[in-house]
Amino acid sequence: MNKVKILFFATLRERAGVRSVEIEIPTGTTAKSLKEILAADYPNLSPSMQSVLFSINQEYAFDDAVIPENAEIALFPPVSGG
Amino acid sequence: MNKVKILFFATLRERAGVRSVEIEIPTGTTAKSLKEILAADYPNLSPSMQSVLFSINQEYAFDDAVIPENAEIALFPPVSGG
Amino acid sequence: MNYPTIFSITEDELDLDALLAQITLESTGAAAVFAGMVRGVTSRDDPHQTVYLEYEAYVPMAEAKMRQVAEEIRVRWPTVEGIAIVQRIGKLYPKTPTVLIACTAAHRDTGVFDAARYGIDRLKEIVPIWKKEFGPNGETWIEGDYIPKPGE
Amino acid sequence: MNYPTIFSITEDELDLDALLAQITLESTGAAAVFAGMVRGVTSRDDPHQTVYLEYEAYVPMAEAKMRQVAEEIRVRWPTVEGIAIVQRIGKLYPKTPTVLIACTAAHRDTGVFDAARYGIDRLKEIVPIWKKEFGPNGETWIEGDYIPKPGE
Repeated sequence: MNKVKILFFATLRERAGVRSVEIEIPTGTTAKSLKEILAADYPNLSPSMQSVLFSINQEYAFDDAVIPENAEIALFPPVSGG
Repeated sequence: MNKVKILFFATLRERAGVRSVEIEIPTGTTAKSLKEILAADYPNLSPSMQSVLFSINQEYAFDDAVIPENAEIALFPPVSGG
Repeated sequence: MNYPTIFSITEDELDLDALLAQITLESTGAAAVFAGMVRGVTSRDDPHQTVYLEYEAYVPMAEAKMRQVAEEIRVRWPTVEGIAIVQRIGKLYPKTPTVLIACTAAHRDTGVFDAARYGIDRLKEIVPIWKKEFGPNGETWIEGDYIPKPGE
Repeated sequence: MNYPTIFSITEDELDLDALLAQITLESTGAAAVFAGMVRGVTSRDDPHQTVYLEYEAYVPMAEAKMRQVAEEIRVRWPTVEGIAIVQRIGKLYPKTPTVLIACTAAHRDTGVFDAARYGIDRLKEIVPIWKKEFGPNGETWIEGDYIPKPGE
């Protein structure tokens, strides 16, 4: 198993109801699978899941990325700084 | 006669040796004639006279402009602000 | 030559004069700066009023992406010397400067204006910062529409 | 709508934050600023060093021409709201900001960058200001090469 930290920002944070959580996932889990796990754990997230951005260790990551050991994951909506 | 104030800036000021002077010129004098009068009064100005800029009452003026009564005239090189 | 690159997320008031001084070198004669401010009144698209904005950021990733934006600027405009990218976060009221992008170069005809423009455009695409708008009739998250591609 | 237009010749230190505040309105979300600084080292064209520059201006005409530059900006970019044009004169050393041109607008895609660029280009053409350069080997007047046309 692989223990990872998940951070939520903006709408995702509000929908999840938490800023961060640590969970254990099977070794070899992809970003796509992790999003499915989180959608099951936090049903309120689902409206945001289609356009959600996903980062692994502070780099943008895409569906087939494999989550490395002890990764810091973040989920957030398209950015709106400035 | 028309009494006018002449201001010199930058290289023109250094060559004239004065910042400003008041002179009397015939009514109806043009910018071109006034430059000739000044070139005669201040022979050191002549190297600058070809590219000199000329203003009447704080607006750029050209050779055939007639100098109005009590005008404020300025002579200066192309500008280099910034 | 080691040119200054400044990037930060801050809760403090932005200081444009100090920032410009940090990216001014003996060799730089020109700076182009973009500043973004909170609008109290928006007329275009969906006209509305804003009481304040609340900004949040994923700070370490945001600073890493700001560094990346600066590197992209250096690749595109090699004549740019100093670069500063600063975003203020927290609760910010109308007329308050929220973001500064500044680029310096020897001369003004070297692309500094385009470089600053590119910097703010890219910040709004890839730097993880979000704002929630508080208006007279409630609050709304403002979301962008850019989806980063692999390698961004 | 009466938009702010600021133009001045000053011997005081330039204050970019204060200037930006003066042209920031409830409706403005974007500012493009050009700042010019004294270069200590120039590499392009005639490479040389500068100890300091001494600026002088024909103040009332310079301020009138700055106002004209602002009016030209408003004609070309009607979306620009605030405009500030400030030139510092006197003895100015390398790295010191000497000139600021700032334009504000609702959004950044309204021409503010082009407007600021136009502002500094025009200032260097028609605003009566001159500088003398003091270098390690003596002093030289810097002269422009633009000859204003009737109506300018």
